Amino acid sequence: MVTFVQQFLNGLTIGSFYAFIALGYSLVYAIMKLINFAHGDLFALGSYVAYSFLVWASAALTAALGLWGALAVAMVVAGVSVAIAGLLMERVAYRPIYPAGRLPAVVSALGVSIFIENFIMLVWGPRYQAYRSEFVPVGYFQIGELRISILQVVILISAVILLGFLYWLIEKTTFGAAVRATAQDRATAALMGIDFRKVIRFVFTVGPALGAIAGVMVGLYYRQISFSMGWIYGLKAFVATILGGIGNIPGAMVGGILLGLLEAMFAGYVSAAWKDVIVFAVLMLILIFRPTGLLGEKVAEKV
Amino acid sequence: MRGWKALCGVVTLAVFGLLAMAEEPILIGFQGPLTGPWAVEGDWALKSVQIVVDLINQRGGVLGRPLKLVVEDDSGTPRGGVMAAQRLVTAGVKFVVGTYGSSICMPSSDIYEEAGVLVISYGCTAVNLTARGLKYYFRTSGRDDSQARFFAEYVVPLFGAKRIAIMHDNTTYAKGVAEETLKYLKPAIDAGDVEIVYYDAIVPGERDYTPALTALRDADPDIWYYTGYYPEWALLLRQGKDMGLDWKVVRAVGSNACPISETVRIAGVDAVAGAMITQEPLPAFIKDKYPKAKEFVEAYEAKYGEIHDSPWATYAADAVYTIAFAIEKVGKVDPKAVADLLHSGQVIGEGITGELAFTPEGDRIGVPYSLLICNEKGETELFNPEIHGKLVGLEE
Amino acid sequence: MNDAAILEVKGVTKRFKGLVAVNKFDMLIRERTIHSLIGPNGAGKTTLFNVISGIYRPEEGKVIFLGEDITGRKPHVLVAKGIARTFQNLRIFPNLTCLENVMSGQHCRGRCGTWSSIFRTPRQRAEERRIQEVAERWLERTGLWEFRNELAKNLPFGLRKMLELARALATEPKLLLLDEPTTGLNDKEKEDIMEFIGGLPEMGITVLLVEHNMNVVMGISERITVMDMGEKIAEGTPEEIYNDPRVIEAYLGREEAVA
Amino acid sequence: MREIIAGLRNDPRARRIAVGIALALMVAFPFFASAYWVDVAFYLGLYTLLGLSLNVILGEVGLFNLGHAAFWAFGAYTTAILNTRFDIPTLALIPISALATAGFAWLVTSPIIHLRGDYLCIVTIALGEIVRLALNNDPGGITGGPNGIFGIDRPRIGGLVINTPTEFYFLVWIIVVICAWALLRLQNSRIGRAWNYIREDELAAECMGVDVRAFKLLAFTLGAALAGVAGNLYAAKMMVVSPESFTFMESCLVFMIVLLGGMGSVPGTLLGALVVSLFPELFRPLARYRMLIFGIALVAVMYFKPAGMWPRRRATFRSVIGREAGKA
Repeated sequence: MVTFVQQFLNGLTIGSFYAFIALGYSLVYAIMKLINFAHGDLFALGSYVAYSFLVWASAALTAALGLWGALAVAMVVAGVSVAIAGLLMERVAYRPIYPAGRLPAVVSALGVSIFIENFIMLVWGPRYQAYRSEFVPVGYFQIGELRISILQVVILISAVILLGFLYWLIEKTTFGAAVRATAQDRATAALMGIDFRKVIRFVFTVGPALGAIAGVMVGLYYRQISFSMGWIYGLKAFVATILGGIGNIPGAMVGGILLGLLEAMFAGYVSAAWKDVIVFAVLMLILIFRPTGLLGEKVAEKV
Repeated sequence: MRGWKALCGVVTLAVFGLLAMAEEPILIGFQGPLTGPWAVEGDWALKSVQIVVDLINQRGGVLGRPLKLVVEDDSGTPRGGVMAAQRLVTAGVKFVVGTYGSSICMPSSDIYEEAGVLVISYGCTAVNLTARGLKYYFRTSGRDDSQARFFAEYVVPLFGAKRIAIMHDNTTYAKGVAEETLKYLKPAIDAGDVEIVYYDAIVPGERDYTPALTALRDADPDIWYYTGYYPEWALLLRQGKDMGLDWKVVRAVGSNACPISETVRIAGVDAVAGAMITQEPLPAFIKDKYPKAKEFVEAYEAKYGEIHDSPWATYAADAVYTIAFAIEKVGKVDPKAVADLLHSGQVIGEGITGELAFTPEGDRIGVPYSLLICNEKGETELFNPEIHGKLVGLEE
Repeated sequence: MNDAAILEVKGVTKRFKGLVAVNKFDMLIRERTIHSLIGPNGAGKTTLFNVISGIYRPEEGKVIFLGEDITGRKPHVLVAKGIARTFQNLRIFPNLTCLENVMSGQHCRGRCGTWSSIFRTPRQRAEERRIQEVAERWLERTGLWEFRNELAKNLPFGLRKMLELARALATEPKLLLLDEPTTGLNDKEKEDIMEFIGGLPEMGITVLLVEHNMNVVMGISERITVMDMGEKIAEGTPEEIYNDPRVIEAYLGREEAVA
Repeated sequence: MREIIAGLRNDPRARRIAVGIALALMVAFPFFASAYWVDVAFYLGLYTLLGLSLNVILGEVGLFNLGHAAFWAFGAYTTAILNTRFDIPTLALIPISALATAGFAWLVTSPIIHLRGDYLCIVTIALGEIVRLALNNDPGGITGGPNGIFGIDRPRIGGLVINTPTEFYFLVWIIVVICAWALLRLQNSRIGRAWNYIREDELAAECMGVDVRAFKLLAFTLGAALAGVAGNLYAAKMMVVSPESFTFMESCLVFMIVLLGGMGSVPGTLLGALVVSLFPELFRPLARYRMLIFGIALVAVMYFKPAGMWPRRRATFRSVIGREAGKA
């Protein structure tokens, strides 16, 4: 039972990382119908930016704000700078190409992904970088045999808060309604006076920023970051996006958590080596029987 | 094309004439992963090889001719390896040091074999590499089974361990060591002396290994052998520590691709202290034993700062010595004659890691291993049963 | 005139998530006639149309074509049997030439597979020639001959509409289903296309015309079925329909509400 | 330059001469170039073949397949296993690998063929990963795990062993030329047009009598068969196959070959393969910067040439019913 709860918590933590990244995919897809392959690499970039920032400023910041304060500042720094990178990317690599169709945009996205990955390698070197022990809060709660680290708790709580805030923003505010309207029908939304560019800017700010925050969390949680980690996280988060139904905001969150739980349970109870095979097989099965994802709405094509 | 090549040759000759070199240099090819996931190992190996080449040249070269490095990147992929090998062959190189990674080594060594180029690999430990009956392929490193044997027949009895956990990461090297370990443990298992309580693979490149570690903890092993690479090893130790595992109770032993300094840098001292690795002799630990090692470490530190602790880069350096000694011995720059000499099994000299001699298959004879431990300060020490054994808490 | 029924719709019901789009609908179309299906927007005309052409499978009821039950058969099977259709919002193949567009109609009349296409067997060559010939004839008849090598997306709207018609005719249909063929056209184009459609029964083609504009179909149809809220409210000759109070109510009542 | 290309397009005789010259250059190439460049040309051929095979699926039918490495791997492993276990000569395994891979593709794509666009894309990614991970996990001890399988024979025809880079160069390019020829013929036939109808508008194609499901499956099996051939050649050339050669990145590279060249364009595929396989070689002196530049180049090509570098031009048919018919 203790093992099960432990695995469940592990799954929730992995799942919230996926959920953060998946949201970026989903938002961009909802608005632009574009799979932003570079999104995973933006996540890695966020992790590195925060790493450098902490190396540079953590001593002074920790003295002034305490460790948690320093980490919060690092997250904001990473979020803002990666959001700028995201906007830049949209301006340079997507906006001029997007009108030519979706497939050229996909190649362009792959190109940006390769670029960012190698950019990270060139700037920070091919070696794994590690979040030093002094950045990372330690400590844990002990409940019977169960051991939960403080970091895990903080990650889960901030995930709930951030995702909740985003949910509120998209589902309950006027601006969120505009985003949803654009996702549904861009032309009609434009007729209703919704500024498409503003929505795009929103999507390319929030998505990368969330990805960057996930990057910092991953760095803190696992300590070690690498230039190539964007691929695997990107891929998994993309799977989560599809699981939840692409373009569906709450779906991305549910998909991420679900994927994390699935992975933890399979790794814990079946086989770590076959874990990913099983995860991908489950994904295929779900799509065969629910071709638009778990929460995806069945869209009948207009004839 | 031929004319162009001749022109190139003329230009090269002219340049060297201007440099007033007495003799045409002997080309030594270097093939290694300078980009890609193993770029660090490639970088270290190249630096080490460069040091040895410089040392030899300072003494007047080989047969009075200087050595000259021709460097090719194989980016750590099989296809990259083939392209790099083909480039070196085309460049007219007759002796090559390379490469890191068994599955990259395999196809490239075929190309060298066909071209009659002698190649000595430094970081390829798959047993079957030398089982192919190649004439021109040798390695200065050990094989998966030699390390596995060290663990099974020395380390396990050393701690009197009964319950053994083996974990690998499904890569060529790691799975090889794990399987060979199982093979060497078999007599003890059959005799009922030891028991395998955990055997599974993790997926490299992931971040969260707590699920696997939870399963490991529940298996309650005395000793845990992880065969794999240091990034994952560091995470495993860190997360294991956070889960409350104690390396004095569960003796954590990594295989030789888990250098302690790298592991400490990633995981922090507190997580790694007490963990061990089975390792080929590192230059820092053998520099008082062999003069060549001392000289190498000093030259390396003078040029690049701190010495690396990768055995593979050291083996790469020794590959250069092997080539140099053998050429001196046969008295001509001829890969065939050198290969014949190496196949004969005689000791051709003493390098950085000790005597250099090879079996008829091309394997190194007598690769020593050692058990290293990370102390409380995060430094690497030779394991000493007198000191470290006391921490075990296993012996009655 | 031939009175044999070519298509029979018997008690067809189609629902979408509880919403009944077509309710127990009956209809009979006779060979070599132009039969119109009219009704206000949202009456369920296009849904019924999609049921007949095989895109939707009805929950209840049957569709019988030339005495054979074809309910729920896939569209490509129905095309081979002789039912062709056009689309309300134009669905041509934009990046192919007009000729290639029209050749698609002949696809179902071809037999040659992968190997004979690679080796260009005599049979394959003959077949290709026939496909092209039929397509060219229809391009000629629809006045699109000069655009045959033009990409379809470069054509003006009216001609694209014509192209879609030619493409459907190239399948050598017995029954042609036209979904609002005149929407978006100017008066001259409307007149041309209706004149062209009017000539089809003489070529042995039965036409089922869906329109929401009653005036368009009055002069051309032999029979008219009127649909509202998924149900049939009237059927008869144009005169009968014109004077039917229920039809007037359905149309005018709705129009007032909208206005 | 523009006039020359236009001339080549419109004059079939000039085109034939140009193709002839190109073929002659290809035959002569290995006798002038070094072994290294011949090997580069071999891999160019291999990637062209892979590009052509994906072009059937992605270019002609518009099915987003980002798991093409799965088929390539399947062909390579089929060859490796049958050769090392049963000593079947690798050349004889070319058709067998093709058939086996086609069968595999038919089996795994049948249940997913109805998925649209991005959903198909993600399922193919999953498929590629499943195949790679399964090979790595060594099911039943037949794939050799991460070590892969080694000791694959060189291809031989009678007494001639295909061994040197030049011989491999000819082997791969003969196959590429045959495939390109066959695919060009398919393009201008009922089959090729049906594929294009599906790509342009699936529903309209279905309503014009195209059995969409069957033709999609045909494209997948045919494309997979060609990828199986490429796998066979790869295994024979490397003499070893291991899972790390068939990563997601490889699927992406082949995907990019098709889109860089131009969807459904055979010469475009050659051009795309040229970019993808030559770029890292030509920019070797830039070492660590070359992939960075490659990324920028991808964006740049899509900016200036969104339809690809050599987009397919629709064929103009010579009229069957006569020119004057139109005016009548």
